[in-house]
Amino acid sequence: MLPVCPVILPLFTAALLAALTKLISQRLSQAIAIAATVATLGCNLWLMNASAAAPIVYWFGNWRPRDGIALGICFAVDPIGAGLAAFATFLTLAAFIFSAKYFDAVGNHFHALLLAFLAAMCGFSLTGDLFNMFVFFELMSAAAFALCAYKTEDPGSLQGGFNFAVMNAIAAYFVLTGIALLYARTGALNMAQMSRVLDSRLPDSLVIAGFVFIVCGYLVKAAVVPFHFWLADAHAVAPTPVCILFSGVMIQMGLLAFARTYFAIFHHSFAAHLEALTNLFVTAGVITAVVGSFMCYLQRNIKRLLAFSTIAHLGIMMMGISLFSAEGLAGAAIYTLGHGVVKASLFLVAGILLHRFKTVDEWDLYAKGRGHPCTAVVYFVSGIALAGIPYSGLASGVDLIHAAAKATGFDGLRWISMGAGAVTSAAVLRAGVRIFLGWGPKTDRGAAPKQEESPETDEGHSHTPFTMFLPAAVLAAIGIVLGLVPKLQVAALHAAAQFTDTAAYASRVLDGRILPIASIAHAPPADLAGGFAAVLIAIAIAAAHLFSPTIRALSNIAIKPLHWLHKIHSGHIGDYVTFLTFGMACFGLICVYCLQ
Amino acid sequence: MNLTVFQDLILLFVAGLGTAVVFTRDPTSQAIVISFFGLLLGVMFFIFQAPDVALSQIAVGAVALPLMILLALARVKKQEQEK
Amino acid sequence: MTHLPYAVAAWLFIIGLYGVASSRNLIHLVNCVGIVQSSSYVLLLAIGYRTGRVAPVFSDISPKTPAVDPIVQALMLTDVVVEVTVMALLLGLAVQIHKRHGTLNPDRLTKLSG
Amino acid sequence: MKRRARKLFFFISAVALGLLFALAYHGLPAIGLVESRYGDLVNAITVPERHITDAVTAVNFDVRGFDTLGEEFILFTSVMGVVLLMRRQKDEPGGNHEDKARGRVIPPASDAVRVTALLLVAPTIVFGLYIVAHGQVSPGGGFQGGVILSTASLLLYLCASYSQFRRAAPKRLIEAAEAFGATLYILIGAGGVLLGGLFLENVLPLGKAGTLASSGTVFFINLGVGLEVSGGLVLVLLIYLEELVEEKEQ
Repeated sequence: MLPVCPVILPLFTAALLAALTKLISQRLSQAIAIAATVATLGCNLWLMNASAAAPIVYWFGNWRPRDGIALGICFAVDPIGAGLAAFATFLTLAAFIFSAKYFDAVGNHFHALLLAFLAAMCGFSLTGDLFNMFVFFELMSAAAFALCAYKTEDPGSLQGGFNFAVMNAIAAYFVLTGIALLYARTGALNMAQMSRVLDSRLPDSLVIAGFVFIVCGYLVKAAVVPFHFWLADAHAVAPTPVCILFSGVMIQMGLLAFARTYFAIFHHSFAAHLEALTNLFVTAGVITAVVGSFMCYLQRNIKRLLAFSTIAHLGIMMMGISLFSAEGLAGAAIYTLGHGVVKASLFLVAGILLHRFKTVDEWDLYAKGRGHPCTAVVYFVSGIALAGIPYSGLASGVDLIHAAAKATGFDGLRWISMGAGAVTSAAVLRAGVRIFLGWGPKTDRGAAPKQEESPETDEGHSHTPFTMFLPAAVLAAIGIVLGLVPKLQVAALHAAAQFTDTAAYASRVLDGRILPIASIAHAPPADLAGGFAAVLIAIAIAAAHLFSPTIRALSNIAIKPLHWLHKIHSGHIGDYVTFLTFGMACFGLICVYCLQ
Repeated sequence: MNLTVFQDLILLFVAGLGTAVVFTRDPTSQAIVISFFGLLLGVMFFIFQAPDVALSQIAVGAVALPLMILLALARVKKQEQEK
Repeated sequence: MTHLPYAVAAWLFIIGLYGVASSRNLIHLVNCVGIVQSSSYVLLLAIGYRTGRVAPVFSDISPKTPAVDPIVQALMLTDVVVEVTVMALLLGLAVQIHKRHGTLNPDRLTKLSG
Repeated sequence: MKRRARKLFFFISAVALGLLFALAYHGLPAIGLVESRYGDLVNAITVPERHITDAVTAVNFDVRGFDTLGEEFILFTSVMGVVLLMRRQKDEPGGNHEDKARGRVIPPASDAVRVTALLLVAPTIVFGLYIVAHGQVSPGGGFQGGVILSTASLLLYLCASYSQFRRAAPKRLIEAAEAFGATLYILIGAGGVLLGGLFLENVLPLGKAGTLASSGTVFFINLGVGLEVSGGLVLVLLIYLEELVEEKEQ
């Protein structure tokens, strides 16, 4: 029963809250929601622990496989999937606590929707069936669309929600097309069974196209360039508690799905062309990191700045996964945790500022944060952690990614990830210095136009409720010391070894047998010099920007040629869909060319 | 008529009507075209031996969906008048 | 014409995308998303169909009669429900956008550039 | 991008995407020749093992019942989303229109339409219920029947006024009914666990094939889904109608 709890417990509570919406007070509804979230968190942690040796397989309706044909739908729980589900639950808990006093009139519907969102994320990361994954993808989207456009009085919010909804709806049809193509070849929907059928012959264009359709669909969710346009719109306008889920874990779900489909289905079938695939997807990761950092630095709306920094860091995770090794995957997993808590904490600080001053514009907030040392400390701690300071979760993850990159011959990735970390951190620090210290010039030339953000609460408040500050502080604290957790890297390596072993997964799901897994269980040494260097670079960039007019002028000239990059983020849904079509076709044709 | 020919014909109709939906730029007439498109899809499902899907497609695609579109348009129109 | 249904599916997908990319009206745009969706119906239907077999309903015929694939039909049913829900949400968003922006033309929505 | 540029860029991309589709379909067997052992296996076992004479229903509500659970909650969540999106903001005029609409009975349609609609209400409801209940026997089931049932409420709207419609279909009650329909699925699934099986296991005794009671839990799941779908759709239509009709009633 336990493997299904992370899905049905929140769903049941959501339905219950919706049924009782007018009968119970908001406080009670919130208490119920938080209780359900805590229980779900417990289930997920238990699952993560219990599946350490081998995946836990749960066949719904007791429809077990017959003659190697999977009849029913199964959950195949492994530590990485369960871990991400647990992390999603944890962030949902933070969102609930933060929103307790945040919205002046948060309806019970908000709680129910957030719970449905949580259930979808859990189901998405635990399932072993490709179509079932699509179903949870859609459930996640349906909840996310509504949550994103929650502030219906805000025009930007509606437009962001609309762009997000259209892009994700089309992405879902990409996935469905891919599933249909693979079903035509394999006659299966269970991922383990698919991999067995595909192993028996070399991949032809049908299988490759199926792979590309599914993967590109998930990469839209993961906001990899050129599918990333919706993200900044959606994150900049969604209510803060929702932002931390979007940025901290929802898009990482897209990456998990990418890794899951690759390792559970295609790993053996594509083995001969691994190098070409790695090249392609690592390149996508690099481009994502570079574009994300660049755009991040140009923003003056803090939420939008954070959204682009999420894209940059997502590129780093993408690189880790695209190395298609256990080490890289383990690194991406830890990076996800480290980035998630830090980014959530930053978004919560942005929410606190919005609550207090009714704006998240860097220039308008100039020096307004002077009297708020506690908030400032949380903000700067998170900002420095974002650069990957040693012993933070990001550093711990990025060390593994570097080790994996070195083993595969991608030494250069080290500089890309360091640079992306430093630039995004510098952007965050620059804004922080202006807001909390009031140093440097008040405005820049050549920055992004101002974007109005309507306040989420009725009027500016004179104090910040403790329930808003607490989650931000806790998350920042976790972020800065996550790397100190003993054996974190070893556990992640072990989990990743399990995740990447296609044969063992199939055997466990279809035959119920546990195969031994070859695990590399030694963590790489911590890269202290690299971590501190990234932080110093970040501080140097921010300082140079704020205190040296010459450098400001020079950098303005330097980025002029890249103005078009800024311009294509137009907010126009037609442009976005055109880029989506372009990206899909490019990925597809390159894949078919490389793999045949 | 041969069944395969019939199937091919209805597929071509579906493609044609789908194109018509896209090129009908006025949403109100588009809702009507969509209603026919939904109905045609339903008929196609019947011919391709999928009665369950046909039933729900006709109920959803030919009735519920166009209705929703028309209602949305009516609301938009009303909002326009209020301005 | 052995591959016609697949061609129709591809055509609907691309023409639907074209409609979305070139639309001047958000409600028209949402309807085009529906066309992209219907492409997946056609593809699934074609994959589940077996020449010469009957519908998978055995109330009046012997359960041993060869029938077409019921799995994809179940997937299509899910797909139909998903379509109506996504469309309901998108239309709702479009109506609200009109209320707040006063226009349905995506060219005039300039709130989020940069 | 400018419109022309976008169209050109899209055209190039679309040609490439078309090429990808062509490459994909190159490997597909001709229509009618795709093979699936999975589908054949399900066709073979649905009558002997589940006494369900409609294999699609067997897949939807038994073999792959968990998908349907998710799907039902997609509907549920979207309806909740529409409620949330369309809610009236504090800064909007109008406020509580239930009071405004009350007592004003202005028919929106001509007498002939109203009488026809009235005559159709009962048969529609009966037909909808029939489809909901016979999912395991013949084409149909909770989804199809639910949609048909929701159209009955529309007929009711045609033959009465909005205020009568609202009274016949009070929003709060429908919301509760819809949520109840959604929970029913989970409760039935959990019932499988209580009776010693796995989640969603069909633990009830099977009856004679071809009858209503033939297939254990499938019948009850269908009822829940029917309730959820019809409730959800009526709710969506009500919300879309809300502001429109207010004007007419005044």
